[in-house]
Amino acid sequence: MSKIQTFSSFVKRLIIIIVGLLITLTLLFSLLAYFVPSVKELQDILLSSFGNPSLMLNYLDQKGLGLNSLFFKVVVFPGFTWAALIAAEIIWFERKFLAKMQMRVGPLYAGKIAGLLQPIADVIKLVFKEIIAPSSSDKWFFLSIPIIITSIAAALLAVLPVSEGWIIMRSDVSVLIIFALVGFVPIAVLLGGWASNSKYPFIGALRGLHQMIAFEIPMLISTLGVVLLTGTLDLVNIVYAQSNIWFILLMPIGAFVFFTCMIIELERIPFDLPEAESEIASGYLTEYTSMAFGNLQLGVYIRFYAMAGVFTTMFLGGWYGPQILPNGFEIANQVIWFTIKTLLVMILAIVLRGVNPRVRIDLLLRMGWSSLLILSFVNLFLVILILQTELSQIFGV
Amino acid sequence: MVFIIKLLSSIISGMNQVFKRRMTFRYPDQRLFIEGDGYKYDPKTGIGINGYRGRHILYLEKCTGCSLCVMMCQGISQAIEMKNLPNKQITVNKKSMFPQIDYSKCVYCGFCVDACPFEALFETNEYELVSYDRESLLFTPEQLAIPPKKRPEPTVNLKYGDSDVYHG
Amino acid sequence: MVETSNTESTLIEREQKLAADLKSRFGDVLEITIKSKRIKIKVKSERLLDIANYINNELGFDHSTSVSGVDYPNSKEFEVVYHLSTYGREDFRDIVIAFSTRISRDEPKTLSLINIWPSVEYSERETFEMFGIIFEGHPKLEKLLLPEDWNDIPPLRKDFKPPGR
Amino acid sequence: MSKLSLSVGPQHPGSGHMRIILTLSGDYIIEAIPDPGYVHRGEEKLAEYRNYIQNIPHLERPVVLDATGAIFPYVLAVEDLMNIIVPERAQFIRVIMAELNRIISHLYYMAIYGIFMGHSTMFMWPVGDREVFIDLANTIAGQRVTYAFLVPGGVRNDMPEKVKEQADKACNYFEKRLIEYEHIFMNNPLFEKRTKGVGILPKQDAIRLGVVGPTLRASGIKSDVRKDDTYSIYNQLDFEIPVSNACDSWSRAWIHMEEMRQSMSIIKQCLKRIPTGPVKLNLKQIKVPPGESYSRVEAARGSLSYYLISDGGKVPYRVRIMTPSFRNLITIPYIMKGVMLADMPPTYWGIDYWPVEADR
Repeated sequence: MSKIQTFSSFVKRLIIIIVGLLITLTLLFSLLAYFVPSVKELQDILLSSFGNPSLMLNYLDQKGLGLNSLFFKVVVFPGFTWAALIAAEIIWFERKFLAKMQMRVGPLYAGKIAGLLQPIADVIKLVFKEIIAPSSSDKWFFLSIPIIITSIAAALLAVLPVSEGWIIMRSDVSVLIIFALVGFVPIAVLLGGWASNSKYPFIGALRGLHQMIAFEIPMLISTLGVVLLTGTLDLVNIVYAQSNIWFILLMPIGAFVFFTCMIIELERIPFDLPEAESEIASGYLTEYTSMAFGNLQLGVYIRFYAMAGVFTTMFLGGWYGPQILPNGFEIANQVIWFTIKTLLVMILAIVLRGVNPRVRIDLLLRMGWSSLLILSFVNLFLVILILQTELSQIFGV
Repeated sequence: MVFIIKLLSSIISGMNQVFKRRMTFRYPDQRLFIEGDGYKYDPKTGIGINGYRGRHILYLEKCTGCSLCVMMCQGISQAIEMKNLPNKQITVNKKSMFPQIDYSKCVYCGFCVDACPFEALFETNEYELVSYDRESLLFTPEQLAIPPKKRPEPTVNLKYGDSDVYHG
Repeated sequence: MVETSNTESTLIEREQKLAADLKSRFGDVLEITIKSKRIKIKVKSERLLDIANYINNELGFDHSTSVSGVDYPNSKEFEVVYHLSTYGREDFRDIVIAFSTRISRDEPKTLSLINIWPSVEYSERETFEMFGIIFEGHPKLEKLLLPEDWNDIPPLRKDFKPPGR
Repeated sequence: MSKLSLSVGPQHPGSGHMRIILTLSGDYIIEAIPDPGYVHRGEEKLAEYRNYIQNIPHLERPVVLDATGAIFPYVLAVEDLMNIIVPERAQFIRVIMAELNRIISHLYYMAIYGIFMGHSTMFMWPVGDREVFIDLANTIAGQRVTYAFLVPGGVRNDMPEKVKEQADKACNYFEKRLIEYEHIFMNNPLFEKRTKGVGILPKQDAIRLGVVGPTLRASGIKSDVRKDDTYSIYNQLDFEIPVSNACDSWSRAWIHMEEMRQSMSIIKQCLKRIPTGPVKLNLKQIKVPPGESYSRVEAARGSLSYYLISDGGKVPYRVRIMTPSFRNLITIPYIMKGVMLADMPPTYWGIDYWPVEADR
């Protein structure tokens, strides 16, 4: 086989592989169809419903894979694909937005309009790179970290109420579930830093641990404010409680504390000490290459979307919003409002990234343990004040 | 409280920049316009004439082959050597020796132009000298004699808006 | 003997006063030439330290800008030149004293003035590795810029020919 | 507390081509030993084998960001030895180019300071605005960064007419930008928290160690070679020297910002008062009589001085270059003591240390 010299020969090789795969699979599949009955039945459905897709849909319904089945919710709509798509486009938007703020152009050539397909181009590039686990590192732990971090991020989506109907798992302790999952991430970061067994990732991992442990407490107390106000731990009920007033108006301090802690949890620029390039050469991510690194980035950005979603459900009134679409589409209207608010929260975090330098670890911890903690207690006091006096009737909570 | 005010002021100044025009221009489609036609030197008054110092241009009929430019460049980057062009018969240049410039070494300081007493060697504002191998960067006297072709059309230069700068 | 350069003789009465003051104190060992804003003092090497102390404390030249070695192979000598300037004294800020001593070329040894002017630490180390002049009393006289495995003679000496010359 | 020896190597994102050997206890630096020399080229030896004109391109190379500042003292030293007076217009053009170069170098300083703090916008803005002044220098000197524009006897070519209004536009634009820099960077609360009171160099240490440039003026000593040891036409121009007694990294950055404002006002003054006339003496042949001369100039990073000895021949006998970064190198062990590892890059870059210039 000739060596790949130019880009065109690479694309040619790619197409040959894909076409080859398709042909072999269809051959194999049609062979299979003659022996396995259910597959044969599926093949008839395929041939007969070639005309109208509705036949296919209700076949899937029978099989439990239909539009409102759990499989569809987990895999497609409010679940992983939807979050991965948003995460990919947020990466594109962040690079384009920061570029515009910095007088430059940002991604341009991938995808005809303004580099829209840049994230997909990155994924393709990463997929073809070689995964290198350093020889001195503990190989299996090292390679399991990206999977762990991405799965934690995806698990967070389970309890996120995108709209009234569209929620994967409605449980009455969903706030606890979220904080249980968020608690896993520092352990995975430490494992990652420790497994790559080299000086800089280890310092990065220790810093990550310090940072994340220090900021769960103010975050918990600010959510305590919300839970006290609504009396439930179920995110959907919290959203119902905000039908006539959003909690951000009731407790701005709690929202500010939660937003800051969220950015610290996600290690965004003002607080991205674990991967501070100029000091410790991108901390615990240093040793990861190709799809391991790609997976980690995907996990980071899905967690970013999930935490922004939690912030909107708790403080910005989830899916409530004026009716834009004609009244036949309430559910779609709710989904649109939820997504707009989440994207706004993410854009604010991106603006903060463009505007601030990095904070030093002791300033971060001092700020966390002293100012944020006190602010969250003040917020708690205000919430109790609202509850006990007749203010709660006024706000209709 | 001062912390919040200062943070807001830096956010506002960051957001202002989002609505201004970009500084970068897309090089292969747009090219930077440089006016004038390069740096020249007038040996009589000993003063150079302002211009961009890019690729050299050699007027073969004026060059006497005195290799003063070679001696000057010897101490800087040894980029110029003399080359014999047998088919070129110039009255002033009996041995028909002409300078050839190796642009993988040249630092574009323009002292060879200052050293030439016969106004045979000037510089043009041609700056696009890229090649895949070093040999093609060695410009023979004939190549140096060809004046650079006009720059393809979409040329941009620095323009000043009221509070932003862009290449338009 | 004080020679003054011919052109701006009117401008330099400050320098002349300084030179006269130095002459009166260390008359015999000094040889001073003056230019506007520049004084060159050649010193015989044995009274080096107390002249340097005098310049630093009384005249107020509190830091050294550079230490340079100069190689004179035909007269078999090295010259070590300390350039001194001042921040403390506003009126002398534009004067630079070049304080130089001559040492023999075969065994180049001189006293390090690091205790008087700490700012000469790296300059002296550089002059040591470039010329081979040993500064006695320098706490850490090692190579500064040259690579560790430099086994040739000190490069800035005149008899070191760079490759290709 | 166990000691960890960490070498911030020649190829580390937090330092240039120079190594600093740090001994840490926990996160605090106890001792920092600089180890320069990775990009030493032996400029002083090269200068002894080239004549006075051929020396100009390569003597500019180490101080690549401030090429006019690098070659200005060399040209002054040669003219001092040859006892020639440069025409008035050439002096003005030299000062304009020197001040332009100061702004270009300070902008690069602010950019790298920003990226060392993790502030990517503060990297892009100065680098973008630097293009404005590089374009201005390009119209004057014909080259973007390394100009080889100053020669013994004057300046190589005259300044075209359109530079006047282009410079006015550039300066008006840039004054507005400096205010934006202050909002997003200098007065950014997180930046202040990280740099105020970090990397302290007290006043007596600054004098004792012979520090130069903005680092000296940030430690409370109002000394600038343009005012103290005036050369060229700086005595005819009026400008102040920013000083701050805070002695910390923040004030070093603040001094760079103020100096950019002063440089712009100098450029405006020069453009208003520039006379007409020749820009270069017609020296057929550079003949330097034997003798020695020491000249210094306030380059962008501090006082840069040349000690030139000539024995009357075509090539200089000895050229001693003393660059500001080499003079500031001695402060690294002092200001890094007690600083945290995370603050090592800003303090290292605060003294505007350029490894190529220090190694020569």
